[in-house]
Amino acid sequence: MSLGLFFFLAVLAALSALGVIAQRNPVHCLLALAVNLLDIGVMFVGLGAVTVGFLQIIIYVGAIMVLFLFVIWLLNLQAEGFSGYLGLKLFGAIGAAALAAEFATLFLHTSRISTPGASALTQGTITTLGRHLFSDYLVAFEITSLLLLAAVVGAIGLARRPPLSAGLSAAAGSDLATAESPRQMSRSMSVSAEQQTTTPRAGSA
Amino acid sequence: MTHDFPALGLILLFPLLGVIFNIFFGQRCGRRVVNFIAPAAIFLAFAAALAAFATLLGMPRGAALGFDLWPWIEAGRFHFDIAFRFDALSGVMVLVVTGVGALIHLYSDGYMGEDEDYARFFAYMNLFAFAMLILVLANNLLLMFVGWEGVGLCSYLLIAFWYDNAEFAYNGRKAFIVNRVGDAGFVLGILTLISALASSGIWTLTFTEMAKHRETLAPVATLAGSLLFLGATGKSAQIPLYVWLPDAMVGPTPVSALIHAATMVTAGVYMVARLNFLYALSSQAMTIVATVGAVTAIFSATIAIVQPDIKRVLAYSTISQIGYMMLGVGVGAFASGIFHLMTHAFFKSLLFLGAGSVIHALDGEQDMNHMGGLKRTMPVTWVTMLVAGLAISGIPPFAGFFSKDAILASTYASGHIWLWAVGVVTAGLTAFYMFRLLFLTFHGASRIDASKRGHVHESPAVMTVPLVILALCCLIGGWIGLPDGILWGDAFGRFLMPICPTLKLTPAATLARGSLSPAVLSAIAFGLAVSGIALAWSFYVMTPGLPARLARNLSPLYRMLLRKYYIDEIYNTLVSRPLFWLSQVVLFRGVDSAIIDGAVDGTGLGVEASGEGLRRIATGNVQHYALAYLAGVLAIAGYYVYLVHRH
Amino acid sequence: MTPISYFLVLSALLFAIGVLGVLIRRNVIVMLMSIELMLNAVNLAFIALGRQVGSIDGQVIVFFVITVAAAEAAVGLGIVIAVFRNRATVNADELNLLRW
Amino acid sequence: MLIELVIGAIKAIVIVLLVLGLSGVLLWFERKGAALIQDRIGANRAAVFGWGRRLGLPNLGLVNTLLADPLKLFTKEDFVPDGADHFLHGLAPFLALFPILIAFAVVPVGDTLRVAQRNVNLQAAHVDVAALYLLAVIGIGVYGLALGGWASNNRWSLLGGIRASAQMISYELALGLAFLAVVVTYGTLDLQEICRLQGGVWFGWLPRWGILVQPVSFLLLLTAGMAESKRVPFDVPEAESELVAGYFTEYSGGKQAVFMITDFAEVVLVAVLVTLFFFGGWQVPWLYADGFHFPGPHGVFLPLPNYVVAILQIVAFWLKTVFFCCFQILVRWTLPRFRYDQLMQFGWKGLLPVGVLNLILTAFVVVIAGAHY
Repeated sequence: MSLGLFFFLAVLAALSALGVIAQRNPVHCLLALAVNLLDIGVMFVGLGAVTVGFLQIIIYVGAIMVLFLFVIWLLNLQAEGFSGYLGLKLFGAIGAAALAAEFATLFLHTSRISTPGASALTQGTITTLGRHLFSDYLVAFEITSLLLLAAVVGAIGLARRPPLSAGLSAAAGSDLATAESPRQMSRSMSVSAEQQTTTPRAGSA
Repeated sequence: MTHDFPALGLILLFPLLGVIFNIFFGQRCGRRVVNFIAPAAIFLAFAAALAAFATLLGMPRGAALGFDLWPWIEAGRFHFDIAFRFDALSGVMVLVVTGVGALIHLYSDGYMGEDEDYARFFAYMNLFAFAMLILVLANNLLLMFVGWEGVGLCSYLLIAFWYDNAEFAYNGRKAFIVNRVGDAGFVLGILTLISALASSGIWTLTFTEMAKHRETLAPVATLAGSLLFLGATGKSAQIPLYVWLPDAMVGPTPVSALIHAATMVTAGVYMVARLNFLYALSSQAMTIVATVGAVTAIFSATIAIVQPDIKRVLAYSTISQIGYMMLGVGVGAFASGIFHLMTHAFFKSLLFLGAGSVIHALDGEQDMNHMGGLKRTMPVTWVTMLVAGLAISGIPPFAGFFSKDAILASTYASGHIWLWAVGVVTAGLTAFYMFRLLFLTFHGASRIDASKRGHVHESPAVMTVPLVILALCCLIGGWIGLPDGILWGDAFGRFLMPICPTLKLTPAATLARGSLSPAVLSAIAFGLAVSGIALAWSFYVMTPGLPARLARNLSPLYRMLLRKYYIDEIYNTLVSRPLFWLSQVVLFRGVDSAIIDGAVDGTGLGVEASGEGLRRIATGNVQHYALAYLAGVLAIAGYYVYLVHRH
Repeated sequence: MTPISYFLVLSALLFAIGVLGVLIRRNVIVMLMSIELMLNAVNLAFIALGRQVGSIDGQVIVFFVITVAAAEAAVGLGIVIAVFRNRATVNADELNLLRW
Repeated sequence: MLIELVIGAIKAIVIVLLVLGLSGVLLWFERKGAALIQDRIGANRAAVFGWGRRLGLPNLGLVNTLLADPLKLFTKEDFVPDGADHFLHGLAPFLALFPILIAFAVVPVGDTLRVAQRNVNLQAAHVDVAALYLLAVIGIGVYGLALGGWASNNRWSLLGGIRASAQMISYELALGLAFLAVVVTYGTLDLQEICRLQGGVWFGWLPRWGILVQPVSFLLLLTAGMAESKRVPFDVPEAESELVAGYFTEYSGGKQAVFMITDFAEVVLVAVLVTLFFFGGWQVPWLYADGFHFPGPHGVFLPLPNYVVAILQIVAFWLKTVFFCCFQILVRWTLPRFRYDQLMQFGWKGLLPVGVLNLILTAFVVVIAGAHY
């Protein structure tokens, strides 16, 4: 990958990453993240990992991000303010900066990384990838399938709407803010979720 | 030398099957089945033992039968098997245990058959037989210890058999605790032997193997012998640990006969005889054994003189007789000790069973002051007990004469003149208190309570048959060990000689041997015994008022004897009270409450307090946790940055 | 050609931005996004280092990371929905039931 | 180096223009086709100063659809609703169109063409995992619709956007399975290679087109592709009777035109994929690199120069593509719309299991046969 292309992609990646954490509206954050992931996927392709690059785009951008989008809509998330603990932000910023600095120092000064190695460019054709995946990493691969199955079951179990129980109508009118127990709250939530229509309130609102 | 003989397993198997049956099916199958199964198990074991014994007799002297069941412990280089050895010594013991045991089981059918908990009783009895057989058949010290503990457990269980009586349960605990003291010594003895042997690269406790390493054992012989003998004093009720045995008489009378007279309490004697190679290495240990035995013999005989309770008299008599056995093995006459063990098993179990018969007839009455004149109503019991009394008193040709005489002769021959004197006096005392017992019970006027007088009766056949058989044994059982030179001489001693040879202890023995001939020695003992009987006759038959007068005139002495030299009180004051005090004040209030509880509570309080303080960190905000996490990552990464920059 | 260390530095930068996002954003979903950002940065490092040492293993690992990220996102979002249903909020600093 | 760039740019521009042009033509075809099926004349009024009528030509409505409509659309007010997200509202149509257009970058429209000692691959970009690339860009296509629907600040729009994204994600699975079956069959992800493999004949006369070995996959791809393009009977995201116009309810003027072009570009993309995977792509029956080899007992051979072969291939490719575009439009006016739950059931419980079974069967056969296509 040429240096110019790298810097273009790198700046784009950094900007979009900052966009993820700096924008008020979650949808905008998500868009920035999608851009970032695409950008990194392109970088993978540029680094020779063509298959993984496209997989990254298909899975991350095409599936996971859409899932996020769904959830944002489902929860009708609005733009949020940046209130909260100032100390946390301060320490977070300092810590993150220190982390970046430390990692950058490590990467730049560790001789085995920073010096261009022998770099036998066995590039990632899908054949070699598949060959490794289904021989050396076969067990891990199979376990991954189990993990995905478990994740599917778990996600369905978690997000499943609890069955509407009797005596719901009593709780239906109660305000969420005055609900005392989480269970009570969940009851009124599940009702009001029925009633409310998801309406986007964009950043200008 | 050792011949494989798997049928040895049968000797153990039958009682074990009896235990299993009685525990799991006994109460369900009913009395008749249990009353048949339990003695049958022991009779079968006796038959197997007889077969083994016959095989042994057919083999050359000193041979042994062996049976390796399976490996037991394999720890490092240590290797113990569940393995059994049937030689002359253990053969005699097995025959005594199973033979006398079988008769007592049979007797128990009559004595205990009507008890509510018959299945439990017979399960315990069979279990006792099983444990005792393991004890005597074991071919190594560790397996022997298993049996040793097993019989201790059964003893405890059977003493406290009627556990709903608080005093009985207390006496059971007493027996158990006193035995623990002795067993601690036994364990220490075993460990001493192990450490001595292992440091020389000998990784076994098998008797025959140990016997080959005398030079290794010699340095620790005194220590190990004394410690093991401490265990024997506990199990065999010798000074200072005899105190549990008289109290153990609260158990059912067959138990007293089997465990606390015939078999278990003689385990210490058997152990000393079994380890004769060890004791032979240390004259100090031998002296301790002999002295303790002699002192115990005369000490408990004096107590027995005045006790009113028929079973207590027999209990002290047992202690005294075991003292004789200890004296015998202590002076190196192992065969004589075992011989006396065997004859004692006959006459003492007979005495107990007879006493049981009397108690049974008198509906639980044990005080001899409320007996008398029973010889007409209970002729079989009277005759058989008379035989036993003659035997224990050492009247020829009854069994006790030969065995007691052999011990006294050996003692005299070994040069312990004082011990011999003690033994002879004890023989006189024995004759006195034994005939006191007989006269008070069977002769004179009846002092039986009016309420019980009506149904005094001779016991049923199932109880009298064992009495008769045992009486026959008392009569002729001693003839296998006649003094040298008469008929076949000391066949028993010759039979046992390869296993436990008689020791020639001191040069003084040769000096002493010349002074008095064996015949004279026998005559002295016999004379004392006869005079004891005569004294008893004059005291309790001719002039029944004399003892009471004497008691009044010699009140302090009488009371001291009646109160058993205040030993229980002394123990109470010297041992129990300080122990209780130590436990209550120092250990409980001081150590447990203050230190241990304090540490535990303090730990809890400390954790609680620190948690109270630290929980402020748990804000519940995941970002705070993440920040802490980041700090950790920063530290680790920082360390690597430091490493990178140092190079 | 771009030196590998440039990619790694970019990766470090993206990772730090992801960390920052997790630390300063109150919205749980945005925090999850920031985690994806971090995973992504790690992926970049894997690919770059795999190229550096001429090994396919980096790509295989990234393959697994992507899979795990998918599972994590599914479960994470399921939890967010369940929490929202009970608490009517996705603000991290309001979800402090585990507070002392 | 530079010449390569120039050639690449030319190829890219040409194919994009071709697609856009074809989209316009399809708009006309759709209108006239609808009229045909509904037994009416259709667009027939607009004319450029009446020239055509003066020349006695029948008014085919070409002016209406190709000139007047775009002109109208691109001159209308660009209306953004109150409360809408201006940035995303403006971005969304192009976010929708862009991935579809770049998908054509890997479509081979012909074999190599020799121009001035240079072999020109008639494919804008040669990517050896082109099938993955296609899946990736189709997946990105969701964002335009979803964000457009969300950014409009309109409930119909949002519902349309949600429906669109849910539908696309659902049918992407069936699409991917159809792709996989094809990929397993041919043993490559390279579209050019897939086309080449479909050259030649079986039994001496039967062209080796993929439809003969993967009929199930063909049906899957066609169905799922039509669902991906959100056309009738899968047009629930823009169901006018339910949601006004779905995600582009609040769009007007040029931005709506872009959405429409996207729609037709997707139709073209589906047609292209079907052509590539199952109907030989640019293959002309019995045409080889050196000319025609007709089947038959005497094996007539008609030698042709390279450029003629290339032109024939390009023409054949586009003819096939247009055929499948027309087929899709005919389907549109033939079938009624699915209900939303039927749509989801059809996708998850119909196409997906069939696709999985087909893939397993294909893999099985490939392993048994021990060889690729």
